[in-house]
Amino acid sequence: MSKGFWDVINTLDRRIIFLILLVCVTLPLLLNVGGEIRPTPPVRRAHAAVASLEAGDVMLVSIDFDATSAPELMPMLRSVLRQAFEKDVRVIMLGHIAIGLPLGHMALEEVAAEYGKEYGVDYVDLGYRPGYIAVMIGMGREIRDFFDSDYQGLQVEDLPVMDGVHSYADIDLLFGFEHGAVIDYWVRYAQARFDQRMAFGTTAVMAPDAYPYLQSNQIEGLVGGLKGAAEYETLIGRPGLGTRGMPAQQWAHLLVIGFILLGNIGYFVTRRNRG
Amino acid sequence: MKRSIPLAITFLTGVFLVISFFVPHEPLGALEQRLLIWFSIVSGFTMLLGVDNLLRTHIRKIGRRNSGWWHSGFLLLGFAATVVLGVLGRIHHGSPFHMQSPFMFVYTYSIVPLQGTMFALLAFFIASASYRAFRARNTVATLLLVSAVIVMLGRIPIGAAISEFFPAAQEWIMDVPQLAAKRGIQIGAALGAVSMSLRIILGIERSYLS
Amino acid sequence: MGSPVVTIIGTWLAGFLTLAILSFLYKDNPFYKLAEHLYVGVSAGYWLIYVAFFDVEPMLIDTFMTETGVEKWIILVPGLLGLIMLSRWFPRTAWLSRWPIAFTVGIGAGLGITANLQGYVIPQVEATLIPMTGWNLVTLSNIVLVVGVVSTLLYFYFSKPHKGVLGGAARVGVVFIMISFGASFGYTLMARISLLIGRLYFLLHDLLHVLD
Amino acid sequence: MRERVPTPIGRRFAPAGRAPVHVAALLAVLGVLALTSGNALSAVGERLVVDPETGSLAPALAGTTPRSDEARETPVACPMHVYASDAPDDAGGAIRVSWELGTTGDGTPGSEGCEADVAGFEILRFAPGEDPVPVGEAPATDRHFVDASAENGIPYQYIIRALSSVASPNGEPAGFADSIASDAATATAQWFAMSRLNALVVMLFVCGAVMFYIARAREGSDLYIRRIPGLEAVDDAVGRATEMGRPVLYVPGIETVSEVGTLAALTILGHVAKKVAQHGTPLLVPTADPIVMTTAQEIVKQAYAEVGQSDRYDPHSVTYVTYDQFGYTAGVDGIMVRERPEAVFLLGYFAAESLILAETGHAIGAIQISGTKETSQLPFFVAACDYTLIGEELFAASSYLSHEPVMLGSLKGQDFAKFWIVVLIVAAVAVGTIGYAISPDGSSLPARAFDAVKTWFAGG
Repeated sequence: MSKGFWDVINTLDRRIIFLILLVCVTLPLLLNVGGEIRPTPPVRRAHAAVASLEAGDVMLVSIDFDATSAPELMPMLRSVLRQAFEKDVRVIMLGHIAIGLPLGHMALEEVAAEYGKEYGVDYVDLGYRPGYIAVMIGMGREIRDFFDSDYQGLQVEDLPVMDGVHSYADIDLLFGFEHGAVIDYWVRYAQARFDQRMAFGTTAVMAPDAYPYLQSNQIEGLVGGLKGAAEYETLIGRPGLGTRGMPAQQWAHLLVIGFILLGNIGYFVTRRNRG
Repeated sequence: MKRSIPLAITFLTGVFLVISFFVPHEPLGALEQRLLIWFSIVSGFTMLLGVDNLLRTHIRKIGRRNSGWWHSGFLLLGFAATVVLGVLGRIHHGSPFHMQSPFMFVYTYSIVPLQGTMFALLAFFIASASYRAFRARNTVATLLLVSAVIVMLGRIPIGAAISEFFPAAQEWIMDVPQLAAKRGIQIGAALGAVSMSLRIILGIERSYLS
Repeated sequence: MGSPVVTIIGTWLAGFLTLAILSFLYKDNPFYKLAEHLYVGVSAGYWLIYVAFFDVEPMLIDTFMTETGVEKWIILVPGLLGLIMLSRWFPRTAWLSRWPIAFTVGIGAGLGITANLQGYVIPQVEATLIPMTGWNLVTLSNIVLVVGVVSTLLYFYFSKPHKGVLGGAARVGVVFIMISFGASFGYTLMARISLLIGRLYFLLHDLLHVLD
Repeated sequence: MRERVPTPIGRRFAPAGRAPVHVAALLAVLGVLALTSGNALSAVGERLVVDPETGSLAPALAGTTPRSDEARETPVACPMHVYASDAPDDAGGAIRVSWELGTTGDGTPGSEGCEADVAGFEILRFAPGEDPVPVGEAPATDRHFVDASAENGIPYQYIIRALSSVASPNGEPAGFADSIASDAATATAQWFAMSRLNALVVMLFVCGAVMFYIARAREGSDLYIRRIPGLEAVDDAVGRATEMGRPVLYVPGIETVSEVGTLAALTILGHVAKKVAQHGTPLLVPTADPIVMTTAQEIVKQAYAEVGQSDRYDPHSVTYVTYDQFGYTAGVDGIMVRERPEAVFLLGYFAAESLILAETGHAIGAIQISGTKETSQLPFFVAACDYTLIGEELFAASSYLSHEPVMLGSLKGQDFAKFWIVVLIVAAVAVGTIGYAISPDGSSLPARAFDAVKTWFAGG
């Protein structure tokens, strides 16, 4: 190959990379090809944490993401809710990112309807209160100090699902869905101070940050990214969006690896030619 | 006066927050929570200053007929429509975020796609950045490159199909060296943060009101 | 909300905004500029509403209305601090705003001490205290882990020249840091592609109906 | 996940899942005391309690809801020992109640069979001279309950009522058994949270070291600080922007000032603003948080004043964009492609937008200096920026840039703390390894010393 070719490769316009990537992700989506999914231990542990709950136990679900992370977190949120409602676990939803709570609410209503659950009796959406650190610390004393009403203004006292639920002591598991630093605050405040049992679904980016918590047993399980969602879907036996996106992932990964290799070959060829 | 009062406020706020952390006895125990609520309220008022600044900037652009000034017009329009719909949602449905509130139209059909798409730009940028940055220029750069490629391969099924090495190596790298460096960085950064916080509380670091 | 017409109009609006933002990848253009300005305006309004109804209203106004006794008056202190912040609107009194600024900085600094020690230093040090038992792969990994934590920490040693033992340790630290960054980068790729899949799914499924 | 070395004393206490180790130990001691004192009698099938005054069995309690007659036909046979103690580390108002299912009784099933019968527990409380009233419920798997409705200073006693899982025709639990009353416990407020003793010690150590070296630096002792390339480049970057007649863009992250990374960004802004003011280079500081905006305005204005350039200060240089993470990113990207800054600073708290900003900055050919403590974003800054301040370097930056001995002293203090943390880790791991080599069961002295250190860090 000529030296000119590699010079072009080395200074490739990034818009060409963009275009090829776009094609590489779109095609498998349109063709809908499948593949095998093997659950990894962190996802198994998260699944086991929910599986350890019994009917009537309380699971707190925290929506700490917004639309930006919905593609990764919504599939796993649905799976976790399905698993919980299947076991007749009481679900209390709240969130520290108000802008994302409606997404959580949509998933909650959707899955609750699948299992014929009743609002206020089997599940509740407490909504959002500002100042997540204050809320997290305050919930160790009394949830009603911050959430005296639910997202639509119904008094919490009138909702049977909240009977006997006052603080972390009454919450059997916290399952947070995280796309940012809120997970650190959950661990720092609810776990470190009140020893709350917790598991998390995070974006793939946040997952490495949460690994230390998993390793130090501060959290019980971790579902990371669309891949984790696909694994969770496999564990509960309900394939969804997570499973469907995996082939496109695979193509895109191979493409990026290919580009890295190409870039390095170009780098070495031109360096050798220059002597 | 103009300097010592703010320094004293910072000092007292910081010191009481720390004391409140260790002393559960009232009135100190609940102080942390109280101060954080206060912080939220002060932030709320300050939001008015921010919005005022934004609106002024764009009204000025329109007034001066800067190039593309009409974009600023759309900005003001979007702002006004959102605020009006939010207030309507609060009045008619109790909350702007109620599922029936007109505010949710703005949320569902502009905030969600705009957020999601801005974020999705990252798919492209991560490809271009890795193409450009991951060149084996020296030992250190090579390490970066090799660990990135192993993890990328280990994350997808075809990596496992090529060799069981890739998923296993991916797990190991994430669990051991990745975790170790992250931990080292975090402990160091935490010490730095404590030290800086202390300098601020003691008034040594005071560029914010010098 | 809810009627089919609204859904169709909304979906097309969302589709337009999605494509306008994506067009930035080619280059800056009037469509991106329009979407960008709309986004800034709408989201600024959004957060104003949010702070007003989820922050000031419940925490300040509701507390003042419902509390009795001394609590009712204490809550006016942050209200007053907030009002003092607004003194920036008047040049003669603008200096007063340093009081609430000093308060907010004090909060950050106070939390910075306890949260970092209890949240990072103590648990992370604790998790690194691992006895090496038996000669096997787990032990090897644990040795690598401890060496990695220690050498990375020493890389940040500022007050001695990085020569000799410290220099060696710091170089090992750099190796760990680079492996870590590469791994995080590679690991993140999947998440970023997921986001693109999410948007493409919207375009192909919700907008164009070419996906089932 | 690789296997983990078994932790001798886990962070968690197995059965209840949440009790700190010292509470468990306390309960164990109390349990032994209770058993040996001969009070471990219980009421079986009948609502009998031990009279708190006399210790004798008292007949059914007055004031509680009478149950249907079926109750006595299908009794739950669960002798229970109940312990109540003040909940630790709080402002009072809470008492921790725990109980065990006994294995003895007058011919009644043992604990396992007993547990199978229990549908749940009801927690009853009484103050001296009062009738027991229910204060809460607990599921059948729980063995403890925190009564958060206690008033400080009142000696409360508790009775645990086990409810049968066999339902009566009217749907009520068909039977129940009450425990004997616990010893009295009083809710008190603590002046010190013992579980945070480790945090206090570490805080005193770190802050003490920092303050000590600051004091030493004040006395004028000479301090060496290693080069931090990213900070050496600050002047060059501003200089290049000045030469090209293009602005400097300073992005202080997306968080508010309660995040300590933002405070670091703001302190560095002071130094950058001074340089910019000296050169007369235009400065753009778009912010995502209004408090950051007001603080940054003060800092920039002050920087211009300090170098005698107050008249050059442009009040429009520090602006608010929007609090929305990606709205802000879209806005800053717009500023980048239209204002074409020559130098871009990305310092403070960043989340996913880090790479969008850094790649756009790269595309416009700006020299970029970034820094954050967020380990998840550092790889992107390292890949796309010219210089990156990693973690602690960000916090060291303002000290480094100021060149003031006092500030540099605090860096020395951090190093001192870091050194001893390293020594501690290495020493503890060595001692633990030796200890477990001598005695794999952890009974040797070094192994126990290691466990003690680890437990102390775990807050036990």
